[in-house]
Amino acid sequence: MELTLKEKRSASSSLMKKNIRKFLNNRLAMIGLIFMLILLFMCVFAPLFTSYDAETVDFTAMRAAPSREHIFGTDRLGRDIFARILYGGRVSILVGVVGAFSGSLIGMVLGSIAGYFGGKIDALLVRISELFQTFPQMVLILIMVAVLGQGLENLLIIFSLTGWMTTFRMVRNEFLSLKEETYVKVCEAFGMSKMSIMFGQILPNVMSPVIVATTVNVAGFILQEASLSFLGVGVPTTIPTWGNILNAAKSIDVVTNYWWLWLIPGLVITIFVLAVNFFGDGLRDVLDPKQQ
Amino acid sequence: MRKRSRFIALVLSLALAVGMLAGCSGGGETAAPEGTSAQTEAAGAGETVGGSESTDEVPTLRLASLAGSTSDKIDTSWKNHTLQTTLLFRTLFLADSDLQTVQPDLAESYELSDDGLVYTIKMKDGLKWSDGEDLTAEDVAFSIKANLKAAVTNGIYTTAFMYIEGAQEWKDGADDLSGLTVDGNTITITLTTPYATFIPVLAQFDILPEHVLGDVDPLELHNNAYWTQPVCSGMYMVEEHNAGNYYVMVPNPYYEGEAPKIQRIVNYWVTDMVTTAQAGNLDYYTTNNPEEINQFNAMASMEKIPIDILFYRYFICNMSGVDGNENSVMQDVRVREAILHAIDREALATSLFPDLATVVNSGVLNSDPEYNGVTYEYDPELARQLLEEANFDFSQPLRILYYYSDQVSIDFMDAVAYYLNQIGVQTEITQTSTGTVDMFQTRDYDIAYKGLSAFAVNEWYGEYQSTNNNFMNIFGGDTAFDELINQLNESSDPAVRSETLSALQEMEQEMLYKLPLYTIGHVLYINTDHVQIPDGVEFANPWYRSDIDFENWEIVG
Amino acid sequence: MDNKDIILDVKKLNTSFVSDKKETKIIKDVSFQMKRGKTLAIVGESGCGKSVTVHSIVKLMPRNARVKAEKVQYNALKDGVVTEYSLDKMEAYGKEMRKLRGPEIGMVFQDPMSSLNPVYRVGDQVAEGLIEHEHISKAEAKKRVLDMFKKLGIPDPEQRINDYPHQFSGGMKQRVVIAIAMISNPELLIADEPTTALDVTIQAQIMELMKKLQVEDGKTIILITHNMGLVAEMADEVCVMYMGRVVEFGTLEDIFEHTSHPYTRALLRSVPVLDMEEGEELETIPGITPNPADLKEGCEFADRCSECMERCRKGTIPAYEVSPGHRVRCLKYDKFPEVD
Amino acid sequence: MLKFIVKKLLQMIPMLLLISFIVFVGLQFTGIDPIYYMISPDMAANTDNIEALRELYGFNDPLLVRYFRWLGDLLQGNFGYSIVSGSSIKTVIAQRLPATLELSAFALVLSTIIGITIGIISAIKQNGIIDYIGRVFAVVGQAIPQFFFGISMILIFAIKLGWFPTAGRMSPEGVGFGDRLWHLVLPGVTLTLSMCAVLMRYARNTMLGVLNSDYIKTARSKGIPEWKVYLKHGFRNAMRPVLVILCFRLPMLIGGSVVIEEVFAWPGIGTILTQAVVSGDYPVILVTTLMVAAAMLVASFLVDVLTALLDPRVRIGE
Repeated sequence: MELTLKEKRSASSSLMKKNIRKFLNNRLAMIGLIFMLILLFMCVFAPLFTSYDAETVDFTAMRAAPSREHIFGTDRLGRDIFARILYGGRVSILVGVVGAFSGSLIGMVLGSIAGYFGGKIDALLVRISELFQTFPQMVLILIMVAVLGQGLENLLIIFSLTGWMTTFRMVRNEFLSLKEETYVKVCEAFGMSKMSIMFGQILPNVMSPVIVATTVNVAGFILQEASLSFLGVGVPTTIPTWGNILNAAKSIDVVTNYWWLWLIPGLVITIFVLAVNFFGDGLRDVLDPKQQ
Repeated sequence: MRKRSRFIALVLSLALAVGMLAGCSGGGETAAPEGTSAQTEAAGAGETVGGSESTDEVPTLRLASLAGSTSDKIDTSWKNHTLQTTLLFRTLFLADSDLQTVQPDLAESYELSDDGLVYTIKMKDGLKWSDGEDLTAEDVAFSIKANLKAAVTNGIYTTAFMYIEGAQEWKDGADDLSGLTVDGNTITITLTTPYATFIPVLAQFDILPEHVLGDVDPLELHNNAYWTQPVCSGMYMVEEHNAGNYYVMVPNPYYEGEAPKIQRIVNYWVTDMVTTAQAGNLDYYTTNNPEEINQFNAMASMEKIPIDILFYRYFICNMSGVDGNENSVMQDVRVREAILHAIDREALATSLFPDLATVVNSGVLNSDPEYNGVTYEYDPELARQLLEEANFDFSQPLRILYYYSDQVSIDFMDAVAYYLNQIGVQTEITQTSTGTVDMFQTRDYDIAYKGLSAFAVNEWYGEYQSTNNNFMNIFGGDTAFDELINQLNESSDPAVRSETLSALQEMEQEMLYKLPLYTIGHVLYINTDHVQIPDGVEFANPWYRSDIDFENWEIVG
Repeated sequence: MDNKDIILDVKKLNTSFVSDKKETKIIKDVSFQMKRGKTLAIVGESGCGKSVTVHSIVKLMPRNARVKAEKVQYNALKDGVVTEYSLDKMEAYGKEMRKLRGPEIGMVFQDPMSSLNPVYRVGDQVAEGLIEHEHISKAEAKKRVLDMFKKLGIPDPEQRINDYPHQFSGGMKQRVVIAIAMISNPELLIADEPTTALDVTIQAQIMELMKKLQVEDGKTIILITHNMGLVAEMADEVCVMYMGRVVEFGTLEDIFEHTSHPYTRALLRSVPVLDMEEGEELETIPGITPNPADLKEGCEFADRCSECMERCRKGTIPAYEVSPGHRVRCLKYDKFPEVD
Repeated sequence: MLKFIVKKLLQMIPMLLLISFIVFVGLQFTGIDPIYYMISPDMAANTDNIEALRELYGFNDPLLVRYFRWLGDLLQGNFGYSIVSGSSIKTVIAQRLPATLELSAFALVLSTIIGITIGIISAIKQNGIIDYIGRVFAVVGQAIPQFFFGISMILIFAIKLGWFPTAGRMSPEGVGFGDRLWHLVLPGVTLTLSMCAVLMRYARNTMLGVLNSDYIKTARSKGIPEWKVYLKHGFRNAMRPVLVILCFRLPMLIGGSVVIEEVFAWPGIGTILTQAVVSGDYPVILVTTLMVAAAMLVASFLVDVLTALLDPRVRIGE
């Protein structure tokens, strides 16, 4: 019995509805999503929430404790920390998102190739991905920073180069099993090009785990950016990022006497990453229940 | 049977793995026991020196160095001095705190010919190195000659020694340095042109032992293992060096001067000065870092002694190289002036470097009699106007380069970016880890933030000299300043000197190749609970050697 | 019938699974009595709750399962004395329950490939239960294992007890699993689709082996299967389940000769018969098994039933006893006495 | 078996060579002129001499020549010199490696014990209180920036409570065990906790998977006590993948503590690597990378051997 297209559609849309319902019922995931959206909204529309900007120096209010004027206090140049967190969030989140997406893209392409063609190219790619994976990530990133140099663009390149392995593995494994499926054989028999079979026919079926992995990577890269900026090899300090705001906390003086300089940005990063992780876990429950 | 073979295999592979790790880690295994044995050695050493059971009971002065990438050797003393190197190595003369007037040290006396070209220096008799070998005029000759060929050295030596007759030939491979002759314990140095600060420079120049270093290629001198346990000429010598951990200095038995009262000095390699001091392990420290100053001020036992030194912070403008490569952005002097007016230097100085920084408007300090009163007021309107007059392209970011990595410098650059932004100038700020190459070779910037710890004001102006190896790449070998600079270097007559300085100041303000910002003072901290310094000691720039009456420092409490 | 004849008495067994805070009923009011020394076959399509039923009885259930029953009683017979055990009142992994597993009730699972622990030698795995319950020495246990292996027809047992599961073929593995179940000489053997994962020829060997055990040692066997051919060959009594309910229960003859429930009939029609021609088509049951979570009231089979009536879709359908011991849960038989 | 080990070991050599070559070439392409790293801006007056030094060090030679010279030196145990400080890299590493190993081994061992124990208990008592706490901890642990956590620890336990030192590996001259342990606690615990989260999650999931498998049901059907089911049948099987992960964590012994070292001013490999990256000290980067790579290959070698040993199904290729 053939299912009509309409039936198929309604089946998939009811599945979608069911998934959405399932997601809405997941309290942690919803909390994560809400926090994520709130922070994202505040960062994107920062001027709505603060009259300060991230750069204005005010020597009359250096390192002022949180007050009504500066709700999160000011930093060493009298810049409003609340404003810096909002504007810095733009860059940090962008780094995380772009890094994770381009990493996933690389992972998908390589994974498709390895999984579809198999054989030597597969073995080689798997070997490379293993190498990348076992290398302590911080060391790997540091080496790449040494090779490519510092800077926002380079950081994005580095993140994509170090963040493709999870996706690669997933896509490859899925491809290995999916390429034996009848519909792929049929496509091959029809003489469809390999490219369109790989990316047009098989790839859409493995998107769910990829989306989940990408979400989790976004959180990971936001943390990495913060760590790198903390080490002083991340984004140039004149661009406010969450990591750069925290970088100031390196000295004992600041840790001891000016808690708002590091505690608040630290908490913001934690909350945002936590929210993304909750969201990602919720997505996983819905999209990819096999994975734990 | 199978079980046993599996077990053997497991043991084998584990052993192999451990072996690999150990092999790759470059003797990491042995390093730990080394540490412990060194400790017992240290305890033993304590016994011989102090005659007591434990090292704690020998009154010890505690110093510390940052264990950066170097923590296995004492930094070559031809770079900047530290208290440690001034105690280990001596120079021909000992400078007073003004760094200009000198008293005899290794040398007994010197004479200068009337034309100001020939120095005749007489060495003291019976000088000895810490290994008992004689310290002679030959060592002095060796040191000067080696310095001319060394790769790592403070520029003040190179600049001065290049005035010696035949210096270039010697560098180019001549058999000898013709302007330098040794006769017994007399050294004769002939200059091509007079050089006023030659003796003060000699008062900073450490003499190194020819009998140890004679065969070493001067290019690699700074890497030599000598620096882990150097043969010394100073009042102390290195007794023991536990690389990465600490080294111990004890009085040099061959030192002919007054024996110091402090019997033992330990220098720890540490990762952070503040915590070291907080833990009570630091007796002497100098800094110009406002953050550290904050922390040290909070320590009750630390006495604060401000030191006035000549340490400039300024921007250099990337004009054009000798290769003809010209940076069009900075060519108009109004652009350069606008930058000075755009930045509130006074506010920056007082906020970022409270009590430390003083704004300058040229190489001449505002407090000097030669100061001509020119100021660059904070005036964004004027700055903007100047830029517009100069047809400045506001769509292009101004590229700024800096090499300091401390937090205050980062803050400073952020503030500069903000100020320039206020007048509509976009900025692109790069922190480089390779100041030299990026500043003088790559030159991919418009202005660069730089520091200069000057021995004298001459050094500031020396940067304008057309023959300056580094700056000719930036100022295009402009010869405009040369005559005045030579005059300043050569003349020791105060009136001429003052006149020359005024003229240089004018010229500098007209050219504005360098945008002066401020000078930064230094602060010295001494743990007065533990150390007592004699009355009347005057401290000079801690990067130079001067008389601080160290013989009479004492450990108390 | 008294306790000597009835080895297992199950009354109103209900099992549900909790997931996402929602409870889904899987087994509904299952009741049956199992005669000592006989073979009971539980049949039905996959997902009908066959396995869950027996697992509920022996309490080997995942954590999110909720099992309720009016009565699950196991009557052990030893030297003519009956001991009653109320399984429903025991803790799942408590001492009492554990004492029954092995010595009284042995279990053979569906997939021999995964039923054996890959990292231990098979001999040790078989001996484990023995040592646990009888506190005998390893050497003695080994002897018993060897005897069992011989009995189950595992060739070269001295050598093979030292092998690992992966060194065995599927059929041999299943023999090992049976050995594990039988080693403590239990009276009741529960075989959960013991041959589904095996080749047809091996299937026959295994079933023959089980038949032999039953006949020679007088074991009671609960055989879970969806293979009606096997049922016909093995069973004394048959329990047909659909969507968590017993829809028909009776002797082999009742079920095969006097087939009553429309589902049983459909099921029997869908079974390949040995003399069937190649290419001859089997009848299939129309529609698909509904999702237990989406079930509406009325007869669970109503949507797929060709004889469905209006009232089939209302309330709970009771069971009617069409002849002694032959119960059918279908309104077609509502003139017969209702039983529970 | 011996053949197998030797074969695996031999396979490591080309990998190491490849990694070293890639990094070597990569670093050359940065346009780093090593000579200019040796001399700070204030000390670079003698340009002619600097040119001479460049020639002396053979920086003008072709890439391959330099690579093989470097490799040859390395094989002879000459690790070269830091171009920034001139220190012998061998000496520096000999000083720093024990510090890093001390810190990482402490954290690795502790996090392994804690992570696996909690992970396995969580799996056994799924949805129990330990599972709940463990999961919350794992999620939060993965979300807190390591350095932020470290700084908080410093503030609370070193500055406010004064129980532990704020930084460093030992008091100057203090090499006693107690003193070292006292310094090790804060960085060690911080690193442990951050390493724990992932392992805990993994151990829990693996154990859950094992507990859901049929042979656990078989084991239970034998009537053996639950603890035997968990330990003998569950743990033993869950251990295999967990051990594999543990082996793959071995490189962390060298490269896993970079950030923590920076926070606590711990004089280890991580801090020199960071410094080397910041200052472009490429010989140091090279040697450090190679060490981590070696550790990594040793790890994957161990994994191969361990898998072969622990799982009777994997037959050792003769």
